[in-house]
Amino acid sequence: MSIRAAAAGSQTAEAEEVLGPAEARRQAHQASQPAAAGAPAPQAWEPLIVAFCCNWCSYAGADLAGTSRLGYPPNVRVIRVPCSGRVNPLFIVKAFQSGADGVLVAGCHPGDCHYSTGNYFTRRRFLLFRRLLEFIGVEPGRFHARWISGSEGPKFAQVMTEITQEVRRLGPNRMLRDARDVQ
Amino acid sequence: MKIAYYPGCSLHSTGIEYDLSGRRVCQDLDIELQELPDWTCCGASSAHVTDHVLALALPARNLALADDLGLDVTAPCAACYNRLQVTRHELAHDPKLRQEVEELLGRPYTGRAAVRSLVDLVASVGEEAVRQRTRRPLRGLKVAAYYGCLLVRPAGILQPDDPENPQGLDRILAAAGAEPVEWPFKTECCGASFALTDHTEVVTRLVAQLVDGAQAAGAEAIVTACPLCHSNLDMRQETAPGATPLPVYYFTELLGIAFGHSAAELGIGKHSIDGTQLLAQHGWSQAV
Amino acid sequence: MSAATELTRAWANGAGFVREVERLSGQKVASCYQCGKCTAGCPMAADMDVAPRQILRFLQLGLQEEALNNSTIWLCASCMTCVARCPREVDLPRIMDALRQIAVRRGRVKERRVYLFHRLFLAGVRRGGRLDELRLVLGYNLRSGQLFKDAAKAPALFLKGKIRVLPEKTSGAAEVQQIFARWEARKP
Amino acid sequence: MKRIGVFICWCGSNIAGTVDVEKVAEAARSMPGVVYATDYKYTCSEPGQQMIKDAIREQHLTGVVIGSCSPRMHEKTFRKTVESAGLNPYLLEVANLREHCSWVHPREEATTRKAIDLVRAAVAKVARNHPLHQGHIPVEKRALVIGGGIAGIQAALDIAESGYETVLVEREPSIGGRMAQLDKTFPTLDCSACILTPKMVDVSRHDKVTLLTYSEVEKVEGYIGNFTVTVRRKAAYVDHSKCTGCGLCMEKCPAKKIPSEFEMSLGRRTAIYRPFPQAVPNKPVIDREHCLKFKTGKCGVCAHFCPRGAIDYEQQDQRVTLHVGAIVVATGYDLFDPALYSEYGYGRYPDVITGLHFERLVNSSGPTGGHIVRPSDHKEPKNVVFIQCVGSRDEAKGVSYCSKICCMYTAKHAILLAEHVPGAHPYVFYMDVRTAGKGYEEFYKRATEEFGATYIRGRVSKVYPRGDKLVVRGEDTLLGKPVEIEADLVVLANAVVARHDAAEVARSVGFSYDGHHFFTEAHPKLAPVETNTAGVFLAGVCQGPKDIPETVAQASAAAAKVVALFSKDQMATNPMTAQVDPACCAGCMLCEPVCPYHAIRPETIQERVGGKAISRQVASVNEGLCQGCGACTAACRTGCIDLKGYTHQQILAEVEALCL
Amino acid sequence: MTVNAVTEKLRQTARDLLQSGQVGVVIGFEDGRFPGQPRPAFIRRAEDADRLVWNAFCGANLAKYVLDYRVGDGKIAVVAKGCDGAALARIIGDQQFPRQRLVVLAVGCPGMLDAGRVADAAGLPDGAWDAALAQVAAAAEPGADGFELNGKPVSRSAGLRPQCVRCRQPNVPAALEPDVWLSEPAPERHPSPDQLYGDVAALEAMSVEERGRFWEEAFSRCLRCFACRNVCPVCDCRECVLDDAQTRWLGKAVNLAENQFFHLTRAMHVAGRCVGCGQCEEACPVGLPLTVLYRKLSHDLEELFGPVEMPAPQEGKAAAGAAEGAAAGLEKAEWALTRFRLNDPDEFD
Repeated sequence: MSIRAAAAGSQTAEAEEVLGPAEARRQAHQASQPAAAGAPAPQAWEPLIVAFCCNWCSYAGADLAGTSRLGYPPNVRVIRVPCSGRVNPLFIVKAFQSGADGVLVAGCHPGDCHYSTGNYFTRRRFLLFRRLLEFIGVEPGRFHARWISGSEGPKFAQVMTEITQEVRRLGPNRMLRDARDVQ
Repeated sequence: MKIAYYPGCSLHSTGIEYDLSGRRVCQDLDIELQELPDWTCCGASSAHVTDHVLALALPARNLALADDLGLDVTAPCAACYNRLQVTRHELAHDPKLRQEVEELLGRPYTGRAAVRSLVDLVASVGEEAVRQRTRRPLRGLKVAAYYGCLLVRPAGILQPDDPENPQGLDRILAAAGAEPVEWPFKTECCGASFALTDHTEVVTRLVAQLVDGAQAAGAEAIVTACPLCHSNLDMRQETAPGATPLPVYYFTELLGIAFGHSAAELGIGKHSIDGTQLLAQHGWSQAV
Repeated sequence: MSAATELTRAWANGAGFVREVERLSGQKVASCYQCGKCTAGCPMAADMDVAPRQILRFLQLGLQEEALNNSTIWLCASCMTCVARCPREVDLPRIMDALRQIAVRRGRVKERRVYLFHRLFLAGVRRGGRLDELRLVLGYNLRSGQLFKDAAKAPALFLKGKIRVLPEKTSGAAEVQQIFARWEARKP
Repeated sequence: MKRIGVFICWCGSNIAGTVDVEKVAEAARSMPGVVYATDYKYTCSEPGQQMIKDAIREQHLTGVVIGSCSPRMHEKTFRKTVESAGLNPYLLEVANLREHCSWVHPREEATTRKAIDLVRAAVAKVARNHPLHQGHIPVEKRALVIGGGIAGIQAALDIAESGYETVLVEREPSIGGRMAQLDKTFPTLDCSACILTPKMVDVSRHDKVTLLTYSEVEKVEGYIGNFTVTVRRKAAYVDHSKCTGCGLCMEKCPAKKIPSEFEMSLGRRTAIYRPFPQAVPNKPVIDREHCLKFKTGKCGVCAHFCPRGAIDYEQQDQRVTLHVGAIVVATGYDLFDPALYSEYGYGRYPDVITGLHFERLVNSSGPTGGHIVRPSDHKEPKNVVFIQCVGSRDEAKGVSYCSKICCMYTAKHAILLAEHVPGAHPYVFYMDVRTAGKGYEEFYKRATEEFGATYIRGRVSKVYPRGDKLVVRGEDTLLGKPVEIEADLVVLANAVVARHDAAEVARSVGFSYDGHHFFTEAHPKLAPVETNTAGVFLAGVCQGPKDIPETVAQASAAAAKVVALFSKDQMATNPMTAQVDPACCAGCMLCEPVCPYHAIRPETIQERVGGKAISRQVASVNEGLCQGCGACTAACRTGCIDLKGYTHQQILAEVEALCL
Repeated sequence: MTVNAVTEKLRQTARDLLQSGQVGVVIGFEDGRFPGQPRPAFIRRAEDADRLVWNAFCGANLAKYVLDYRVGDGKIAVVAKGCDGAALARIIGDQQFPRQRLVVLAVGCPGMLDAGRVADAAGLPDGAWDAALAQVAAAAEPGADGFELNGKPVSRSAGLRPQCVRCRQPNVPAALEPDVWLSEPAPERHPSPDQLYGDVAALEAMSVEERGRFWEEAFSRCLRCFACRNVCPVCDCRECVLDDAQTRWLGKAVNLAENQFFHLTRAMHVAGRCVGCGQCEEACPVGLPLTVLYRKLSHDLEELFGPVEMPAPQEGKAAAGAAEGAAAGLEKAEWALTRFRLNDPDEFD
């Protein structure tokens, strides 16, 4: 309790030193909620979205969004993987555990996989995994899988915008998180 | 310039304004018209409906008359022009047909005389000549230049600048100061060949399409170069109660006005739909 | 009995007829690939009983009865829109002309009034060398049983000097009569 | 100790206009392992690259991170840069600060923060990079071509002409394939045999080509550059090394009434036979099933008459093992069985035939000497109805696709009919006339205008006999009326379908096929002759319906791919491949089915357990086949198979660095 | 004490197998310290065969023990109920033990009893368990629907282990083609959807927050003793990803997040592979409802991608030798997550 109080009442930089930036952000958000109205308002919480993008379609789609200057919120961080089939569900758990508020897996449209069949396995694996996450209490809006081709720059920007909005609405993720106080 | 003149039957009756205004305008542009002596009917569509050779022989006789004069020939009526030009083309390309036609005619046919429409003839004098001859530019007059079928088709024989969107008539009218509008029905059929039969409902529909199109494009009047189109558009416009019909002019009538003639001189008073009122609004009724 | 049209018989019966149409019109009916652009642009198509495209289809299959017994060939205004736009350069109005001529020859005129008009027109030309529009209209209205069609318009036309009471005279008339006579003489 | 250098590119104002590049470089300096960080206006420029090289040498860098444009843009450039400074090219990571950051976000603090995060992730990743090296695998410069139709012949000739040994395997007694059965070819009406036969002879005489006819590929093992192929040479019961092809045996053979497969059963052959007179090799084989010697033990006429003693009833199938570096699959097609359309009466009415029957009927060396006659009474047909799309474009009874060649060969048949039979009238029922090809539309036009073919748009509903005629009932949809035709002969354009055993071939060679059993190209646009198995290429209709010019073009394309492969003694492999840790791998092989390249196979390793030497199974990746997709890594529960360049550790480090 | 018929046949078979040297060991059950709690037995000598017993308390899954014999060439015999058989099939499919080295001694299983539940149902006083349970244990299949104990009728279902209530496979899978049947195959079992998934559905009916609280509460109790993994017969990897010190997937700290990572990993790894033997829950010292998680995934996999098929027995194998034929089919066993269909459902766009 004392650490939290100290963090809420001090500069964010100091809080980061003690808690790490992700946790500091989360607590800052909590502090800004009505329940903690008494505390001085620190820096507003911003959602963090981690997106695993396959090199051939979705990463290229993100590049196209860039070359087309199609803006989307800066909350999204892309990790490049050769194929969405490379993405182990444990990476997603790890991302939530490390502080991500939302996670996206993006690959080529079924049938268009650069490696022929990778995304068919992706589809099965994450259809199941999404249900598992929801079953253990992760809100449905936090984990997404999308098919974004290399020519779908606008779709990439739109999906990023939508997901950021949705996660912002849900607030900071507390499920699966490290270093959190459980009542 | 001197040229043989083939008025055709219509210009001696329902298209008399075209004859009047055409002669007047030609005179103004220093075109000397010499009417073919003893010209006879070209047979129009009734002939080619009946027989191909007969349909060629009737115009060929008139071409032969021009040959005799040693002059090219102009036909203001688009239908006559079309028959003459098509006949000349076919006879030039088919010696056997030409022989058959000569047998029917009982006179030789050389094909020397070239055929020109009146629009073409005026255009050949030049837009500049029209501009110079214009005493009162038709400034602010929005017109829909209507070519109909027979001035442009068959394109392979008549060789218009663009069979789907011709410009000759537009240019002449623009040279006289008018504002031709861009509209999509310049060469759509008005159905004139059925104007006198009992298929008038078809004709009414086709005329309505043209008039609506011209009005939608902002035109105040339709301008034609064919007596059949003219009488059809002039007589078969059905207007809703209270609406004013669109006046229909021969292009020679408007040129005549621009050149300073009076409406009466040009026969504009003979239209079914009053053509004088619009001119009067612009103050162009009287001669200058 | 089957309601279907048997095509080999149709062709056996109709091949000569098709060849005659091709000779009269100078067109090859096989050129048409039935795209329908002619019908799409035809100003009269809405009032025809079969589409202009179908006339060619009848001819391709040798169906002479269908090709002759329709209003379409009579309603063709010879506006040449179809010719201008045909991708296969088929001169459909020439084919219509040929079909009308054959229909007349066989006494199979479906649109008798249209034909009447053309006959009166040519009769007028034959008689006077030039067309007398008043006589044509009066004659047509009389013979087609619509005596007072457009009668309301006549006085105005008359007053405006558009209708001549007496037919024009031309010395070319005799020559035209000879043309008609020679033409008639060479008809089979 | 890691010594990482970070270079933040301004990209002019493209990055620097939005991201505070100095602040990013400053932040990078405090990231773990970073010993050097700077920013520069154009990192990809000559001086920019020089700066990186200098820093690598001066700072003794062990890893480089460049924050710049997308790695899809300049990763290769920068790899070369670091390599030229003596660093392994794979000790480089690119943080995408332009396409993923400065170009899509406004100039604000959050954008610079994101740029710092992206650089941090790249630093975390590069700290876990290992030097990677391209592998090299030797290439056996000999090609195998499966199928001796025009596709296989062309591919074999092209490869052989480039100087490489080629083995052409054909399962029939002669090469030539479908094209040998055709009379004329559209749209030029060249005689098919006249253009094919010289090629058949060329390929058989080529000193680089080994022709194995009457042979089938049984097994293919190995991988690109190193295939081992087992071919079964079927016993011909004729010693072809002795046989001169004089043909006396066939003349004397008493079993003469066997329906000829080549002639579509319209002609007859003997039990010792060659499929057609121009066969290559022009030597007979004995058809055991019909041979009296084999059936009854009596006869032996051929052996008796053979002047060379070439007949050998004791001959056995032989197995030949080939080592090849590349395979061209050109196994051709079958034709849809039109008997499935019971309403057309094929099989019930002898005068309902297929297009291929018509080819034989019109061919001057065919069973009728080129006279088109009805199979039933040998009368010349006048009214002939051609029905297109028999099987094609019909999901109820046939196949969903368009067979592509039928429109054109039917137009050809109409022309040939009109040419051969005076007064004949071809009628063609069609759905659409598809004439996409040079000179094709014009050819179709000739069929209608010059040769009087009547085309009727509509599918035929039924064919039934009336007297000695066949009544064909359909609708002329242009007329909008039902029509019928009393035909003398009905010719069905039956669909092109995959070989009945196509799936087996695909499985034995190891590549995929589609729902119709046509072989699947590696990419429909950009790799149309490759398969997803490296070193295996496709030519001709086995990949999908196509006509002769397309087939020949594809065959030459496949040959070009083979020749390109053979132009190097060794093949460089992609170093970013999957890798198994055999100590950890349990050998469950669940990674095997997810690999699209069949790059994972079980391998037996020796291991010491408790002082005892044991052998056990583990998964093993063939680096020559692996394309680095990483699907296997996610299928492996133990995490014992990893992807070099995108390891578990690297990705987890990136995740953690981004979420810091 | 009388010996039931199954035990009789088991002992005889074991004796024969060991005496003839066909197998080096027979894995079965022997009496434990307490009646109603038999323990796994590893019989290596023919003279020890009489230690083997079979009774209604032999619920433990024996399949995992075969993994201890991975090294070596000799055959081993295993007594197999339905769930042991399913686990063996999975182990063979994962190529962790060849079918050829197994002699499968199949027993039809009507569901195994839990000593505590039986005692409760019969109202046995604490001190009186042993004799009473010994009496129940003596019969291989005590009464179809129930038996009498302590003078009270006890219904069979009241004493069944919870995983046996849910059981759908009382006999070894046909593809395993057992070498010996020690009893008649047990009749098919068709648990109701509620018995199968009632607890799963109850959780699904909760709000996502409530579910989150439920699982957080559960996982926060986890001691990370790994007992669930260690007893799980389908956890057949040589090295567990959770022990990978180099990649460090699972952190060392025992906290909720790492506990969740542990259990989600296990859930994904047994998804569609779990045979429902319930060993994990029995082994868990803090009573985590682990099979709820696994059954949720099995259910969803089936719903999404269709039933997980067991390979069919190979045709015409009998003459050629049962083991080879069966192995050929079994070893092609695939995992729902390493296969796909083109027309799989697609909820992503």
